[in-house]
This record gives sequence, structure tokens and C-alpha cells, in this order.
Amino acid sequence: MELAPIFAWIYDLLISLGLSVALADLVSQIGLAVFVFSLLCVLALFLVWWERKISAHIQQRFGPMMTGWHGVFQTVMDALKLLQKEDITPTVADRGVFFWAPVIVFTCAFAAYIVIPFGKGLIVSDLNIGILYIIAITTFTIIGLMMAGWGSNNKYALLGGMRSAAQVVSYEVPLVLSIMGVVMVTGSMSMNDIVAAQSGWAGFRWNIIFQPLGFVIYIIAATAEANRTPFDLPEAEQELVAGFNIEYSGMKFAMFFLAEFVNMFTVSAIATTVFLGGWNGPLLPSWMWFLGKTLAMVFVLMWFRWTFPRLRVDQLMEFAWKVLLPLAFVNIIYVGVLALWLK
Amino acid sequence: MGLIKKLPVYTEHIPGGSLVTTSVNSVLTMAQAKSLWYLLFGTACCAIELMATGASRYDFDRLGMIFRASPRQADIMLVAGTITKKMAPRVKRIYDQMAQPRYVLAMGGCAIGGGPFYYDCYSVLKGVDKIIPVDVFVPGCPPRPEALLQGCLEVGKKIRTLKLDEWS
Amino acid sequence: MTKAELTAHITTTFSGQVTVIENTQPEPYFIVKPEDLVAFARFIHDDSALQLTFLMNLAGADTGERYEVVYNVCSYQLKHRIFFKIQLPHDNPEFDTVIQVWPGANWFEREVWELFGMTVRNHPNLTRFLLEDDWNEGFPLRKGWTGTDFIPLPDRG
Amino acid sequence: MAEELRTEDMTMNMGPQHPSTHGVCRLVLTLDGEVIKDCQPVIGFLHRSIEKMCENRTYAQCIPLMDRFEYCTSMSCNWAFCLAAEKLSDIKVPERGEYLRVIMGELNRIASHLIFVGVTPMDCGALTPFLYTFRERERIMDLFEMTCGQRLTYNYIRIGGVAKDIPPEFIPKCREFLDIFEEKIRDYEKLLVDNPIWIARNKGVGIITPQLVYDYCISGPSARASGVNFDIRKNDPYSIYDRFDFDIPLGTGGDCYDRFNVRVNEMRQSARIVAQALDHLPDGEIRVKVPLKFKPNPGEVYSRRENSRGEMGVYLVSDGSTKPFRIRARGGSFSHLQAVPHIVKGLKIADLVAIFASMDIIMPEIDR
Repeated sequence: MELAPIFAWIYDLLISLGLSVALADLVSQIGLAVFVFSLLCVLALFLVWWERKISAHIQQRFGPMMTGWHGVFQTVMDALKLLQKEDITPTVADRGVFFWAPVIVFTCAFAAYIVIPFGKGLIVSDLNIGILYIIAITTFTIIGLMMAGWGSNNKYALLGGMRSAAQVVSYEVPLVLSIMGVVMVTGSMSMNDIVAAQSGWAGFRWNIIFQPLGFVIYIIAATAEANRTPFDLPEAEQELVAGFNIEYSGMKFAMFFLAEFVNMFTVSAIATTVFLGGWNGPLLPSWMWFLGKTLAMVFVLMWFRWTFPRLRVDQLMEFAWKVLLPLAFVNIIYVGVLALWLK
Repeated sequence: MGLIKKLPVYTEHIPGGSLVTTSVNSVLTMAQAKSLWYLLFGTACCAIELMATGASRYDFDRLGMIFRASPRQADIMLVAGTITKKMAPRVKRIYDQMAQPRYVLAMGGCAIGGGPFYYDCYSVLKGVDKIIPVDVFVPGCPPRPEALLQGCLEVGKKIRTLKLDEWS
Repeated sequence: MTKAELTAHITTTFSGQVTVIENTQPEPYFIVKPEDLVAFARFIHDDSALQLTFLMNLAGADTGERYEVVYNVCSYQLKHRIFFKIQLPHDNPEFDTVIQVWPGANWFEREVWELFGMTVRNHPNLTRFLLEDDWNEGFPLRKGWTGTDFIPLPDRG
Repeated sequence: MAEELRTEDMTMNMGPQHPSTHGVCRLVLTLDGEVIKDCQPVIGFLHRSIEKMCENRTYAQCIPLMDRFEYCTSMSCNWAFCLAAEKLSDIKVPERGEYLRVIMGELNRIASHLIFVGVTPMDCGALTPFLYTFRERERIMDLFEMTCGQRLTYNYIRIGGVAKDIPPEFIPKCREFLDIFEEKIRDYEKLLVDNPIWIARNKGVGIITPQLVYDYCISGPSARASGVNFDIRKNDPYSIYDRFDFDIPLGTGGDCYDRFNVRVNEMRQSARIVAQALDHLPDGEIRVKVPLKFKPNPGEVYSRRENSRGEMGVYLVSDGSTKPFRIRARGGSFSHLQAVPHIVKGLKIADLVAIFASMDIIMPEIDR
């Protein structure tokens, strides 16, 4: 039950309706973008509910139970309530920066999905610099966080913003190096090629088998990228009250909240495409494999959050530069030797 | 937010419009009632009971209430414990910082009317409703977690009865 | 050391004048003159036989006709403790700080100043910290003090 | 190069309403980036003038007030107050009353340490141990509810003995709790004690030297974590603690890590005491008949008791009337908070939060 033919059929229908090729392209691209955006919004709502239920069951309690069966509509209620909240802009705030911060964080979180292959042929546009594009876009969110930290003119927010800048910049380097290991083996940066390269041995020739160290480095750097515990220093509740999103209320806060969960999904999606063989897998349709693996990765990230304490800022930096980076170089050398030996 | 408040004026004129507003009204107020994010304002003994209510046996999360540390994102302020005169201006300030439709639940005797510190006490504010409007009072010193949960449900019921343009 | 030995040791070796109060408690109780309070404190803190290094409690008391400051001190090493107090006139009670002997006495003395009005000579930071910032109704812990909305408990017989 | 960069210190308010200040304490921090240069605690937000109120109440009415003096271990506040009153007019508490007091006091210490073991990791970011420890604490709350009807402020220990006798199903439930408790403590330790992030956050952070202990009168588990071997139950025994054999856990480093481990081991020792007390629980009177208008003979007394946070002392002056002439209750946190600025200088905000939590400071003892 592949989904790709359906989109192809819609495209042919548009052509048969007599639209010119360019116009049909435009309409189908916009349609696809709207479809992916709404799919992700629904997914983000599901993830918020899923995190509350998983955290509840890890902590031996029930989690949301009152709205619908097992609180299924809880996040819908949260979103509706956030719609009604008053949207406060502090008088001392730097208006423009304060207003645009959530917009940037929100759009960058969604912009990464253009190149992610949801299934066989299910990719919005297969750029040949796919993985580079994703890394560039996800680092854009730091600007949003720093703008939020600076814009709200609040000491806690400023500290949160500075911490997020320091953290994401220093964890960007090991992240890129671990992905570079895979790019060296597959030889191309396009996501579809990466996934295609892992389709050997009946769909189980995953990169994780050849580069386990790369996968571990990626996961650690990705948790820091998505601001998740043990690296959730920018919005450390116990130290900085609510970190950078302290002055945001109503829909602006909802955008930050959704962006955080979408970021988490992006990071897991990259992990699946690059290391866990994307949509490769026997029997089941390709997009089901992709969704299963990504949700498994999201579960691991959530598991981290409810078990680990939080690192201190200087330990965070030390860990990134003194431990993760050397390991990443070792991984690169190992992959280089592996690639030569495989040739 | 402004638009939603003016909604009843427009839809009244269309035939059957009131049906729309009541259904929208009930959905919006249900959303508020079902997801009250509480701002923990625990000062004294009631704070320990509040923590016990947040723990696994009497879980707050069942009612969809999660703990938000910043007043901007909180809907309901659980004033749990004794409010002294030195603390009163801070309580007022934090209440003003909360975003609208906000509610207050006064938990425990001290927050309702000074509690055991009513007589012979020169430094306790005799009841938090002297400085901020309180929606629900939960008596007890400290009240049992079940009483607190019931208080939160009462706040939900009270929200359900509000009309669209009557929000605080 | 038992109570009798402690009293004997202190009364003999301490230079200043110390009176002993008879009480049924197992700890010796002394009255020290306010002038040689600091000397007495330094003596019991540094004396090798006493080593009373731990200031358990420093409390003010208003006994109607005079003020008292009570010091309860104990020794973690030799596991014994003594109490001593100084008595101050009722009009303007003043006493020296013992921060140089026990730094922990800082906040105790500030509280005694704030709630009783006994000024502490050369205390580094004698400011208000318990009552609200603009408190101007005197010193609440004094006997017979009443404030604006200070409702005494009705005595039900 | 760093000298030319003109950096300003930022004063920041960890204000009265802050998730990790355990109640209402305001810390005015002067920060150089993340490093704390100076920390000024501002207290008084919970000053409920318990001392002034007790002067106008009879001895029986003072006990519920002493409950609220330190609400995490209100059983031991009652006990300290009753000890002082009984010392004044040397009332002999019957055997069963003493045993019940020890059982309830130690269970209350375990409950208070469970709050500590739950909240301290929460301040360092681990949100799950809080739920596990409060699950055990709920079992102790059931035990207390069975006997004195309240979960937090018990008013159970009265002058001359104990208020009510324990119901028949108390002992089996208590034994059942003690059986599973050891294994639960191992769970907490598995989750935290050898967790590299927890060790990184706590080992060598906020060192309290024995000299600082003497200077700033730090008592209780925080002092024992720095190697100062003093426990009032052992060195200055009151009631019947000399009949039980238990040992005092001692730390060596005096840092947050040791303070945490000392309290976890103390829970084990308290469980041992409760088990022994349950074995030798005698029958008989639980309370000496004390008149409602109880008049102790005049005098001054300072009684002290080992509370979970430090030394709990009550200085009681009585002039022979039915109302205490002057009461001065002293909790451990008062001097602990006094020492925090000296420990924290030069560390980071995250360390301040960890130290503040590891010293188990709560506000009612400080503001009274």
C-alpha cells in the first residue's frame, strides 16, 4: 500500500484537467507542502500527548485521563486553551525581536522536512545536498532562541538564550562529523541515495552496523540539538525558571512548545534515514517502516528525559569539546579505513 | 483574542447564530477547564501537600494540569500556604503577570483567612482574597489531596458556566 | 565533665565575675556581666578543657523589668554544654556582638535586634530581615506590645 | 584580551517565587556571567510570629503551633516542645508512650528524608526519583493517618505522653512497609548514586569543612557529611534512644554527594530503630494524666532533639502560669542558610541550586 502512486495519480489528474505543466507543478508542490505541514502538526500534537503518557508511566502514575479515552484529546484541549490566552508582550521587551523569535524557531523546525524521505518516492524535493540543507536549517533555530532570550529583556531569558547558543554551537561539530562518516561511505549527500545505499541484505544493511560509534555520537549530539535532558540547559526549569520562553504566553508559547517537539521528530527522522536505513524494510509499506523507526528513536529521547539529571554548563562544554569531538575524529578515520577496505 | 470576544455580536444576527456561539462557547470553556496549567505558589505546609498531590497516588496530571514555573504560561494560581504581609506585594505582582483568563485557588486555612495565624499574629495577611480575586477556596490545614483535586474540578465547573465575553 | 566540675572550673579560672544560678537542669547556668561578655565567650571557646565551640542558640527575653540575652553553647568534641545569660537595663539595652568568637551568631543577633530592639554594638550588618521592609510599629516581641491589626486570642475561661 | 573586555556584574533575583528555593526565600545574586560572585539571602517571607503567639496560649494550645513550625517533621517539633515542658516539671512518660514517640518520630524522619531524596535530584534535573520517593512516603502517611488522623501536622505527641494508642492494624502495616523499604532504597541508589551525571553535578561541589560547621553552627546530617561525628540521639540521649542500637552514618568529603548519601543511610538506620521499637513495644499506659490547665514549675530550660534537618532546640521560660512566658524554637536551617553565601562564592548557578537542595533548607525554621 505505497503512497507514492497516489500523488502521481493526483499529478496526472491535474495535467488532464488542462493545467499547464508549470501550473500543475506549482499546485502539487503547494498541496504537498500543506499536506506535510498539517501531517506534522498532527504528529506534534500526538508527540506531546505521547510524552505525557510515557513520562506518567515511567513515574508510575496515569497521565492525562480526563479528556477522551486515556486523555487522547488532551493536547487538542491544550492547543485550544492556548489559543484563547492573552498574548502578552512585555513593555520593556524589544518588540520586533520578541515577535519574530517564535516565528523563526517555528519555521526552521518545519523547513527541515523538505528533504526527509517519508517513504519510497515520498519526498517533497530530493535535493542533492539534502543532509547539508538539514544541518544548516536546524542550526537556524539558535538565532530564534537567542532572539527570544534577548527580546524578552528578562535576565533568566538572557541566560537561557546564551546557554542555548553555546550548547548548540558546540554540539553542532560532532553532529556534522558523525553524519559525514555516513556521507563518506554512501558518496552522496542526497537523502534518497543514503537510504538507497542501505537497502542491501533484504533491507537490513543499515549504517549503524558499520558505524556504531557514529550512531552513538549522533544521538548524544542530537539530544543536545533538540534541547532535551540531560542537555536541556536553555530552559532548565529549576535554575532559570523557564529559560528563554519565560516571557511568552498564549500562541507564541505554543509555537515554541510545538517547535520543540517537531525538532525532536526531525532529529529522530534524520537518525533513521542516516543510520537506521530510512524506509528500508521487508513486507510492511515503506512509510510504516519509517514512522516506526522514528517513533522508536523519539521514545529513546523521551526515555532520556525522564531518567537523567541535567549537566552543568561547563561540564556540557567540556564533554562536547574534550570527549565527543575526538571520538568523532576517531570515527572519521575508522570510516575512512572501512571505506578503503570495502572497495 | 479580541476577535473571539466580539464573536457573539456578529453571530447573533445570523439565524441559528446563537446555536453556534453556545457550541463554540461550550467548546472553548471546556478546553480551558480541561487543561489548567497551574502555577505552584507554595509557601508553607500546603506546598508539601501540593507536592504530594502532584505525586503518583493523587496525580494532578490526570486532570490535565501540569506545572508551569513562569506566570506567563500559567492559568491557575494555586496559593498554597501562609501569605505574610512581606509576601503580599509579590503575590499581587505575580498575579498581574499572569496572562488573562486566569483563576486563583486559595488552598488551606492560611490562604483563606489567616488560618491558625489569625489571632496574636502581626505579620500574616488575613486571607489572600484581600489582595487578589479568588475563585475557589479549599479549606483544611493542610487540606487532603482529594479536597485539592475536588477544588480544581470546581474551578473547571466554574469556567464552564462563563459566557464568552465574561472572562476575567 | 559533670555539672559541678564545669561550674567549679569556670568560676575559678575565669578572670571576670560570674554568678551561678541554681537550677534542676543537668547544665550549669551562669549570669555574666555585659561588659565581659566577649571575654567570657572567648575564654569558653578557646579553653582546652571546655572547647565550647558550637553556639546552639542565642535568644532574647523580656522579663518585664529587664531584658536578657541567653546563650546556649555546647561542645561537639567533649559532649557537654553550658548556658549563660547577660542582663540588660530596660531603657536602652545594648550588648557587644560575639561574631568574632562564633560567626554563626550573626543572624541570631540581627533577629534579637529586630524583634526586641536591643542594639548590638559593632555588628557588621544590623538591618531588618524578618519583618516587612516598611515596618514602623516598634519591636513586636516585647511584653505588652500591640500592633494595628493584632487581635489577641479571646480567653475562653 | 579578557581584561579589555569590560564586563559588568549582573544582579539577579532568585526571587521569593522560584521552583527550587523550597518555599519563599529570595537570593540576590551578583553574577559574572554564570559564576556567582556574591549571594545575599533575603528571608522573612514566612515569618508567622509563632513565638509571639505561643506567649498567649496554654501549653496544650501551643503544640499545634509547634507542628507548623517545621512541617516536614512536625512530629519532632511536638516532641522537642513536650520534652522542654516535661523537663521543667520532670514528668515521667510511661514506657509505651516513649516507645510510640520513638516509632512515630523515626517514621517522620524517614518521611522527611524521603522528601529530601525526592526533591534534591529534581533540582538537578532528574524528575523521576521524586515520584518514587513520594510513593513510599504515602505509605508512611497512611500509618500516621491511622493513628493521629492527619497527614502532615499531627498534634500527636502531648505533654506527658502520646495522644492516642495505635490501632491493631498499625503494626502489620508498619512491618510490611519496613520489609519493602530496604529494597526501595536500593532502587533510589541504583537510579542516582552511581549515575555519572549525578556524580559530576554533586561530587566536590559545595564543600563544607569541619571548621565551617563549628563557625556557622551547622548541625544534623549536613554536619555529619563533613565528618563531624555528633548525633544528639547518641551523644546527648533523650527519652529511650540509648536502648536501641543503631549507628550514625558519616561522610568524609562534606560535599553535596556525601550529604545525599548520609541522609539515604540515615533512612536505613531509622528503619532499624522502628523495627527494634516494634519488637519490644510494651503494653500499658500511653500517657500520664496531666491537667488541661497544665502549670509547670517556674524555670528556664533548653531541650534539644535530633531533627531530620539539624538540631531542633526549644528554649522555654515558664513563670508557673498556664501560658509559657517565652518560647524560642531553633531549627537547623536557620544557621545553614547563613552558611550558604560562604559556600557558594565562585560557583555557578547550577551549583547553587544543587547546594541549596543538598543542605535541605526549608523556610519555616528560618522565618518562624
